[in-house]
Amino acid sequence: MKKWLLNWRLFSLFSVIALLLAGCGKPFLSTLQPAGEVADMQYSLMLLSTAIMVLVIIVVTIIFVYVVIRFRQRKGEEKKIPKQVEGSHKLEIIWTVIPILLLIILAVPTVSATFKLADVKPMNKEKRDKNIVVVNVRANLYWWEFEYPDYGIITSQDLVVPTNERVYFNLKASDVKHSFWIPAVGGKMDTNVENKNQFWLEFDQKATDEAGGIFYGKCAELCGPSHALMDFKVKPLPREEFDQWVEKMKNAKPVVTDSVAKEGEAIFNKSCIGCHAVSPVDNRPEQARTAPNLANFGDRTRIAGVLEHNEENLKKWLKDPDSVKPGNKMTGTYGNLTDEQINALTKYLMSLKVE
Amino acid sequence: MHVEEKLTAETFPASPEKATLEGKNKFLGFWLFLGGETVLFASLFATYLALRDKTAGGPSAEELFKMPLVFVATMLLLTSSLTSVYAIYHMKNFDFKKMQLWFGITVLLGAGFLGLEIFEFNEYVREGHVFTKSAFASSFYTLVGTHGAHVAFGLLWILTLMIRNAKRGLDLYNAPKFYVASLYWHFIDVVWVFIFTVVYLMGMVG
Amino acid sequence: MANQTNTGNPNVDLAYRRKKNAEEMKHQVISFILMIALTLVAFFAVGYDEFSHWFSVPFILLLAVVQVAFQLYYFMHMSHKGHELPALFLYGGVLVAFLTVWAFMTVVWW
Amino acid sequence: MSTLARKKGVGAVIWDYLTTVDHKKIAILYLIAGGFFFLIGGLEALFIRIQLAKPNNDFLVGGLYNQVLTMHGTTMIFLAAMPLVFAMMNAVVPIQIGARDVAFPFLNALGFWLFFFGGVFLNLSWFLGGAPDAGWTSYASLSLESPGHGIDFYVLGLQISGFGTLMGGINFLVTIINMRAPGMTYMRMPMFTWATFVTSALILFAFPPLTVGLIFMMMDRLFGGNFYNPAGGGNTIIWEHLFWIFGHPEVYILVLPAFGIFSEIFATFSKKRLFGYSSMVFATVLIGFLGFMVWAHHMFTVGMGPIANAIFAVATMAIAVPTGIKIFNWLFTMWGGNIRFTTPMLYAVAFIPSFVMGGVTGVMNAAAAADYQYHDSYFVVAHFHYVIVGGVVFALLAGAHYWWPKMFGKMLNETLGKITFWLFFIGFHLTFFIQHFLGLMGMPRRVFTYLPGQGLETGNLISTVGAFFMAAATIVLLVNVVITTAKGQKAEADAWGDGRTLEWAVASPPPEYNFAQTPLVRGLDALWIEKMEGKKGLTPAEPLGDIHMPNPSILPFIISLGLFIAAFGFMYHNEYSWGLFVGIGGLLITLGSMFLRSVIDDHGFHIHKEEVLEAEKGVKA
Repeated sequence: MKKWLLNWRLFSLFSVIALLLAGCGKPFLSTLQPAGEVADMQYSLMLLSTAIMVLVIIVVTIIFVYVVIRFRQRKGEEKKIPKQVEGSHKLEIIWTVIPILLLIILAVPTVSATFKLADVKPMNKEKRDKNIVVVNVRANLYWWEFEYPDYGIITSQDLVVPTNERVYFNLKASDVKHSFWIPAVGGKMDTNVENKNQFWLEFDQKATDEAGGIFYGKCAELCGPSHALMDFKVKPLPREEFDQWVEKMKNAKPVVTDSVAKEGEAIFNKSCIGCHAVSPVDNRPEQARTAPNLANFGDRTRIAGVLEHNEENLKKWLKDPDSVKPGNKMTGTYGNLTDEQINALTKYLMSLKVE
Repeated sequence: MHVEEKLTAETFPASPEKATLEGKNKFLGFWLFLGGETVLFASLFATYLALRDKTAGGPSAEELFKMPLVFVATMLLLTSSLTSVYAIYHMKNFDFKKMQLWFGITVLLGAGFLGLEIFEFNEYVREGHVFTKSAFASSFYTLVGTHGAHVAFGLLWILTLMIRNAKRGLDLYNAPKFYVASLYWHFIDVVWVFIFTVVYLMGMVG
Repeated sequence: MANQTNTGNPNVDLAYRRKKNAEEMKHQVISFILMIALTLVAFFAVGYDEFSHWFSVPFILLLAVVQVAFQLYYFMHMSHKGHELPALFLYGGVLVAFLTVWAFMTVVWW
Repeated sequence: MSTLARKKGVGAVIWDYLTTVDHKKIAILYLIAGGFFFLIGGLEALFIRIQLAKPNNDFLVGGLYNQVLTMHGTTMIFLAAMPLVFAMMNAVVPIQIGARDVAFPFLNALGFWLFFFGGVFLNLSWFLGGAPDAGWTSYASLSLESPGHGIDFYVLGLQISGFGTLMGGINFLVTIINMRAPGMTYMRMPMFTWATFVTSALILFAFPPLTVGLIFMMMDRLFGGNFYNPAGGGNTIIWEHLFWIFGHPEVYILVLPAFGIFSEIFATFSKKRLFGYSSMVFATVLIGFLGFMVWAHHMFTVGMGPIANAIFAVATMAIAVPTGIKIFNWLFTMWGGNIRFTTPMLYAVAFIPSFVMGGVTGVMNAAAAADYQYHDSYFVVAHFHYVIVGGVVFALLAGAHYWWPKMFGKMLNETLGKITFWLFFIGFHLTFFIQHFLGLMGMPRRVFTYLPGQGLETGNLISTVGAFFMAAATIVLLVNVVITTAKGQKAEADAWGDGRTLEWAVASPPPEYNFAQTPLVRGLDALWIEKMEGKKGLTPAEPLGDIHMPNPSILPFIISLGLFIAAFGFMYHNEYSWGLFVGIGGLLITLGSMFLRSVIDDHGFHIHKEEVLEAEKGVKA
């Protein structure tokens, strides 16, 4: 019996220590450090449900521990036959009614929050307010495209949004199903193949600053070998800066001065331009946009969504994409490149900047 | 009562299908199976209803369906349901010959139905309504085809029973088998009632 | 045995049973005729252009349900004794079936 | 014909098991096959945890990881948990209701062989070009895109084993309805029998949608269908609905028998009758019923809209009520009892806090708006492992220890049993508790790796350590089985001394006819009543006589083999010309065997009164 208790204590101690070590996760990723209206709403629902559930656990544990200690068989009692109790209506009613009440307490805010989070009326196309930012998210095998239909610009991998206002999203996938999730900012929604989903998020300025100006986004639906590597980044900006960014994007054109980069541009225009665009204004239909838009490649924080943003990694990625992202669609679309060609391409790509 | 005992009209029980434990088990087990089949067909119906407008450029239900053909097929199958009731009626009266006769008519009517269905499918295929054409085509052929497969299986089953027992007559070993086969046949009819209503008739009114 | 022997005289019982079976058979023929009639009405309702489909679709569905009830209760004897559990499980199946169809009609909309 | 106490060669034993229709031998077959797949699934789990032990690990990368992850889930649910549940049901339920066999012994054998061949087929994918890689849920867009034959193995293998399960379900329903001994009313049935009853009903209604979903996927992948292909007007959400209309009840198909097993164990080792028996029955039925109303809570983020989400959220929460009733009833069964901490009881006791954890996170998941955060994150992984391992696996381990003496006639070693328990218990919580927090900290489900610097390292390492504890526990269990088989202590009829239900009244292992005389049941806990009245055995309901037994048959094996061959044929028919012939040939083998079964009369045989007397004497001596 003592062994039992000891193990329990050790176990709980261990889990508490583990928790302390892990903290509440990183502010740019964790749902436990909500960074916007949606995440806040979900976080408070989590707290409420956790509180109710901890209450249940405590009640069960108290009875449990008491029963297990008090009614264990003692020496010399092996033959004792306890009273055969049939049941108790009073008790049974108690533990039917109380859970029902607890669930009602949980159900009401759940339903209300569910409807609030689904309120996408303001993005209605005909009556849309001019100031409302709408982003079309298109998920592809291991990369994300963000199209701003009202501004006519496209970016990939990096989502830029204004802070402290609701941003509305159209979500869809172009190959298999994915799921769009920015844990710190709000719950996910699937990007389906055959329809468009809609929802909204709000990015809090203060929380953005605390997270270092960037949030991590994830794909949350198994989509193939590189599902784990299908990350994207979110850069929330104050409204003014966001407007400036939009202006810059509208007029952005690649400016190549360096001679090596010029070589790279030549290679790019031969082997890559068929899929990748280098201008944020890409008027091709979405079926033709089969690869990420690289207009602001030089400004990004990650290569291929996962590697640190430096030339070395870019070279590695260009040389053998499959070693970075197994199953990606770029592998085998261009011939073998010499080291020189890769150097040139790297220079060129790194020079693609908007900001 | 031993299952192979030779019985007379007098000693034959009123509910021969449930007179032995084996019979009772078969009877109940088969009804439960029909409960499961209900869900199976419901899934097929549900999918058909969700996909019936997705013709992907192929012919639509309204352009396609041959109602006179469906009407004749329906009449054949409905009648075969009645003839199998007659067969069981004669089984309960311990009249083996008449039972065989009515089951024989049932099989003929069922074969007629199946023949019409094959003819119908053939017509549709000629009009470009092939299985791989669209979601509508896939779900249509799967739903109606699954029913058709049930009819075919039912025919083989009843035929096997008739031939196997032709020489030995009725006893408590085979009576439950005949009874259960007739239940199956009625169930096929039940499913068809929904198919002609939901697929064909609703297909004509949209 | 489920022989329902009442008199102890097998011949009398047999005669009684035959009569009962014949009577039941008569009911079944009547229900068959009704089923055929319902089918005709259903085909007619669809063929007749005056009815809007808001009327004809629920109407033919209702006819189908009535017809299936005839099949179940007359042809398959579901009202007879010993059919309580079959009925329970069949209606269990019908419930799941209904839920499935309902879900596919409402939640799968694109 | 009696096979009692007869020494046989290895070949004869194998033939005996290939042809057996005896529910007790089929139980052993299920236990061995299920146990084998459990080891495979466990090994796969271990591989997953090794890969995730540190960030950017390269032990299992990309597609291969997805195959292991898919097979882990599929194997554990369909090929380990379900058959092990069936092993318990087969070993116990017919005896618990005082029957000599199940209603359809032939179908029982057929069910096993279908499951077995389906499972073997699925696992052969490892050697024939790669396993399925779209997760055990195999969502349509990904599974249609998946190259190679992995998903075809999934589709065909699960169809074959699914038929087996459906047959098992119908068989147990009929057995419980029709074969109960005199006096065994519905409200006197042991809880495990009740759980089997409701579970079987769920199987009956849940497996057809899965079958249909799989047929559609087979059509799409192998025959050019358009059910899930948006280009042809298809819709991938249909697969999700069909899968979850099956998949949610499936959870209860697994967990209700677990509840049943624990109900038996709590009562036995507290020496008390189950507290609130009628409310337990009611709760079981209610859980089964509600289990069909809530499937879409797996799809909150699909975009069904707020109305559907709200309805399914509230319906899901409602299930917590009957489950709560059960938890408290178990606690109060122990209350005032005389609790003996045997190995099965340790599992039962540990089950309560573990399962409550899984249950409450279930309610948290039901809160739709918050679930947008939990969905497809490690929080969900933690939740369902708490339910399935903390509920089902604990129950299977408990049941195996509890009924081992009944099935094999020998007691498992208690010391080793307790070591297994502690290792497994600690390992389980170590592995999965932390995963709740990993999920909340932003770790999506089914990722083969994670990057350093995202705060996920410690949690994953702890989780991996826990997995090794569970592996160690499994090894101890295997050692225990080997030692017991070699030189275990012989078990008595009432092996634990506190048996309450009918299975403890017959010899361990039971004779092939179970009861020499069908017993008369006089109340709940039939054996306990007799024991309290000081009687040695049961009150018989019939005089001693010849016992009718079904004949063994090889046909179930051949029918299943035919489908196994057919599956290969159809899978390869697009690439090889022989495919279609093999497919049709396999189907012909199956249909031919069914035809033989139909036309060859099988009246079984009788064990004569004298033989029964002889055998019973042997037991008593």
